[in-house]
Amino acid sequence: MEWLMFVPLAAMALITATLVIVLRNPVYCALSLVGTFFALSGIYLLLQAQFIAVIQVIVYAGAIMVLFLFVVMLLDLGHERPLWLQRDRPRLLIGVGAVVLLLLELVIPVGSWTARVPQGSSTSELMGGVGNTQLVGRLLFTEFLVPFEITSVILLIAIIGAMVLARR
Amino acid sequence: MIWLIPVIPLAGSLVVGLIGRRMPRMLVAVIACGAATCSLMLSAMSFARLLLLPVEGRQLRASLGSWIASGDFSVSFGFLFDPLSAIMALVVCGVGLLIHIYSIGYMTEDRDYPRFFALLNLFLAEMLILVLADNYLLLFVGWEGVGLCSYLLIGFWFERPAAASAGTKAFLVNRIGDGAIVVGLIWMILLFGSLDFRSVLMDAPTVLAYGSVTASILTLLLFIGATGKSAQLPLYVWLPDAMEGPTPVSALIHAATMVTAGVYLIARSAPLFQLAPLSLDIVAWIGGLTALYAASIALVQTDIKRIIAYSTISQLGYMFLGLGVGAYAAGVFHLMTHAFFKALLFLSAGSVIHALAGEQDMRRMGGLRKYLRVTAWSFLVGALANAGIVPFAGFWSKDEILAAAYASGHWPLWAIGCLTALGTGLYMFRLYFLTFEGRSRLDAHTLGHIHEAPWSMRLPLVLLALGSATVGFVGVPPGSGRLQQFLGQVFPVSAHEVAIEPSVEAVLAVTALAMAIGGIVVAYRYYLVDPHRPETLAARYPTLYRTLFHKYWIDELYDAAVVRPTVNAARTLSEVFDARMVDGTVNGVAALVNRIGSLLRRLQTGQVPAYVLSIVVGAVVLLGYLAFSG
Amino acid sequence: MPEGAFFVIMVTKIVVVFGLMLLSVSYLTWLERKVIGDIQVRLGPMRVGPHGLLQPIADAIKLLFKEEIVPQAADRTLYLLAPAIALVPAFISFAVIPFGDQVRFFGQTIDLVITDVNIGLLYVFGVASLGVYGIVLGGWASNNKYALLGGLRSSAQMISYELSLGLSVIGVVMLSQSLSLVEIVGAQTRMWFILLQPVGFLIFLICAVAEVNRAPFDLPEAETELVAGFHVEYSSMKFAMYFMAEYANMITVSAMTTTLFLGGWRGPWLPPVVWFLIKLYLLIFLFIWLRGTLPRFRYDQLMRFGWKVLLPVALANIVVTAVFVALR
Amino acid sequence: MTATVPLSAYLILSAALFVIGVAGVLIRRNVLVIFMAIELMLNAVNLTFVAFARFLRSMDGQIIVLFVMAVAAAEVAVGLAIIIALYRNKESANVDEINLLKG
Repeated sequence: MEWLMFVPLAAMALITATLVIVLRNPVYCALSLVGTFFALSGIYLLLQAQFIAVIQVIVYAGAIMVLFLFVVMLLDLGHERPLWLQRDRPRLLIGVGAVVLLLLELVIPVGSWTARVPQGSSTSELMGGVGNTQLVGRLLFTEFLVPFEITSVILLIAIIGAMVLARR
Repeated sequence: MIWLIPVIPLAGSLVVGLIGRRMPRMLVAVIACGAATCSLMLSAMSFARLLLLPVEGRQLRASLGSWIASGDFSVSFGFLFDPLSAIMALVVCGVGLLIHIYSIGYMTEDRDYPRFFALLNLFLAEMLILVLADNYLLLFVGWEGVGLCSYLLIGFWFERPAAASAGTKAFLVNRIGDGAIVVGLIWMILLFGSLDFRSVLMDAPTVLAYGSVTASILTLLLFIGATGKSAQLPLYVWLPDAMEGPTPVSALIHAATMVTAGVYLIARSAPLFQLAPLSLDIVAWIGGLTALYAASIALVQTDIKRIIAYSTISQLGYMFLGLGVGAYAAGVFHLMTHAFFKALLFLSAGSVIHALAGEQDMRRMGGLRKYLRVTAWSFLVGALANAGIVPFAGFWSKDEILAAAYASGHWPLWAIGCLTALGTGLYMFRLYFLTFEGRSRLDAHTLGHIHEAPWSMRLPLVLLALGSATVGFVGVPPGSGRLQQFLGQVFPVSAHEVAIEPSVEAVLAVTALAMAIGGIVVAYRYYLVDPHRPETLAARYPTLYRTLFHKYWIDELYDAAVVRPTVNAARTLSEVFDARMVDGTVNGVAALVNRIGSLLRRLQTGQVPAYVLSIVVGAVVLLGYLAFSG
Repeated sequence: MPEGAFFVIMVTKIVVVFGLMLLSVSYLTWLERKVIGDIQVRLGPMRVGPHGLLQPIADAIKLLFKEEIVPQAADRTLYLLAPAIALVPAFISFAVIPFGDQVRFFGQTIDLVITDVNIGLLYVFGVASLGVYGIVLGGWASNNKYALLGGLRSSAQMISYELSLGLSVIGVVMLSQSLSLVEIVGAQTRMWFILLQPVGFLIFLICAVAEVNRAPFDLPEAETELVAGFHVEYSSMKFAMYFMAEYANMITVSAMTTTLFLGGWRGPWLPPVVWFLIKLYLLIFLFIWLRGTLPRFRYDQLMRFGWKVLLPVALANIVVTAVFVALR
Repeated sequence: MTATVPLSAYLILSAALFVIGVAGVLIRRNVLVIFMAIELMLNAVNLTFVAFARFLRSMDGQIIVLFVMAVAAAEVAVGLAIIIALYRNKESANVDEINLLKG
């Protein structure tokens, strides 16, 4: 049952992610990225992280990507040259090689790690009783209160910084 | 509550030090004195609480949390208020407060008024940390803190080269002792795995064998530190020079409180010293010799503050003598009485100096009693107490030390003590007679300006005089007075302590008293009745006189043996090693970096993708190592 | 409840709700034209059917048979996709809004809500935040300067007002202690939240108008300056889809307002569903009324109003509510 | 409910997404697309966090993801502002033409 959901979502994520870096039109890139975010949101639901899933949609798809689209349209960027016609072949080759190696290195240890995963205190039942959102909220305002407040400061700084940078 | 005792003066110091310059002077004085008052009241309240507790459990503790925690080893910011700390805290706060008040009048002309009070408060805080700490490391914090304050206050008038160099001298000489303490503390951690008084002193008998070399060396390291801070042979040289500081500083730091830190350290570590009879003997002998030695120098000096300074060294010697023969309570008792009468002497001397607009040479004084009545009377009380005349404070405590020395079988030390008592009576009253009695040797101009000190200076004098006269009675009868009983639970029962026949004790007391009175009589005959006789005497024994006058040429000896070689070596290093090796290396490194930089500059394309690529390649290598190495 | 019955009930609910919604959308166009007509002292559509009641059907037929025009320089894929992207979020956010109490039907207890998600409110916001894509992409894909400007305006406007929209309901969430719309309605048994959260209600209403791009916040369309804005190049059914999206959004937003502030389906005497519809249509009437009366904001006024008035007031409202809740 | 999809599946998916992001940063020339690829990498890491949160039965992972999102939002705001400022100066969004860092 879970595989039935996971495989399509994972496939969608991988395909749209690939499209992000392959498509030549930035607007399509952005839309593909929105697709990736949706797929990830679905996977989060599968992982019983409903709150994160919705926030993923609201923040990433609803706000961040709209901002991206806004800028792309504002700057009216042209299409890029296709990858295979770009100059600087050696760097491209090194890059692709490095990326393939990176994938191997990230994937190979997975098998050995997952065997060693210790099972923590159960939250599955807790989530059924109290709800994911409440759990997140409770943690956020108790244990992680200081980071939470710092985050708000970071956001404020970012707002001010963006205004200072972007004003003419 | 007890943690507030040091924290309040610390806060006062911060306030006065940071914003004192923008405050009216009155407010500065109120804040500083208020902080001292608060500490005194808190100490008194804690003392009262202590008295209400049953005798065995008389201690209060407060922990402000952990300071260092590393594996099994941990040190906390903890304070301990037991009878020993209580006596120390009360003395420090009480004398400290009086000297704060005195300073209001004494420093009133000074431009750096707020700085002075900030430092005074800071000193108070550090001293209280020292005496209230519940572990050696926190004690050492206070120890270093008072050293720093001492340095800053000796050099308070840093425009004067003498003051600046005196401060430096004090700091450097103390450093030798401090170094020994650090070594001792590290060794203590290795031996006990802790610096807490409770665990170190409780474990001492099981960890260290009686009379073992380890115990001796450990205690001697602590004692070396104590000789530095408490100005004992051979590290006493800084204290006379420290008189360059303002007189309240001399009274507070270099007589009543800081210099007794060494005594406190040894008294606190009594269970350790108890295991090292050799160290105890060394302590006793160093103390006794210092007492005699300093008293002999004091006989011929002419600067009134210096005489009192040498007297301080001498009295500290008594205290160490007492500790060394196992009479810890007697040592602490003498510490307490000494704090009163020595502060009194210094403040009276300060009052004289104040009145004479900075004159310190007593050859140009005389007959001042007519002009400075309060000062003269209080000085006389102080001198009597210092000389050990019954019934003033000094008599009781000194008598107890000498009795303990005799009782423990160290009769040579007892003899030295008695000889010192003779010297003490002599120099103290030489000082008194030359300053306050006889004919005036002042010039007319100074005479016109002479005036008694303001109330803020007179009040502490009177209070301290009262204290000097009466405080000795807390230790009466000798050996089993209220103070000794109060302190009794802190100190181990001394191996030396032998019950002494009352009749023998009476004989001993009368002997010491007779010596002191003899000194006074000699002083009277030589300096008041026939002022020319000392000169003929000096002319008859020129070598002895000059040796004493030049303080046995110890300063010169140190200068030739230590200071000058060090300076020369430093100069050589600075000219050869610094210029060639260090500068050469630095310049060479800079040149190398420059050359490498100009090569690496070519890597800096300024293009983000190139940077990203290198980051990724680095990440791949690193991750590869992590992934495949296991 | 057996699996099969559950499935049947679910499908029935979906079909009924969305069917009704489509019907409402088409008749809202008629209603709007009638009401605006009344406001402007004219009759509105009168020809097709009695009082023009068949007018929506006529319009639908007309739009269906019109020619599809795709501008030559347009980005074809997105041009075709954009209206659908606009329409879908408008409809699916209705899925979590409760429109009535439980009813018993053929021995089954049925909740009159398509699905009760415990983060329903967040779901609605998530979906609503996607609505902007249809407009922005449509505007961009048309490759028309006015359309692009309309799209850009729309994205800026919606991001700005979504903030205040979200903040204005936090008071409600704090009072009801839940993000589930069913529970929020349940929390209003004793008192509607409009009485406890008058400021929040006002902000929510204003932002809601801005979110659905209705007058006086209809800058993305702004006939007089942008000649209809983002959908200037659209025709036939795709134009109709934008049109439907706007009305569907209006319904959703009104339903949300009803649920959050007006006690949802609660009311005396009448059946819950009826109460729900009464409140819904009153709000929709308010929307139309606003369009008929108020002039359009200028763009800078709109931005300033959103950031410098609504946002601070919404924040202040949260603080006041928090203090109130904490003291309770 | 037992998880039939093992943790490793999620981790592999996350690794793949991350690598796609890295590749995007390396091969693209458009600053905006590079920026999007960075967002992709962030999301890949988020997926790891959520997956671990599920399988280690601890909410901490989800909390971290929230923080990552907040920081990502801040990053996007500032980043896009920088890009706009850059575009004004250079009239280009091609990273090859942006070499103000050249030493």
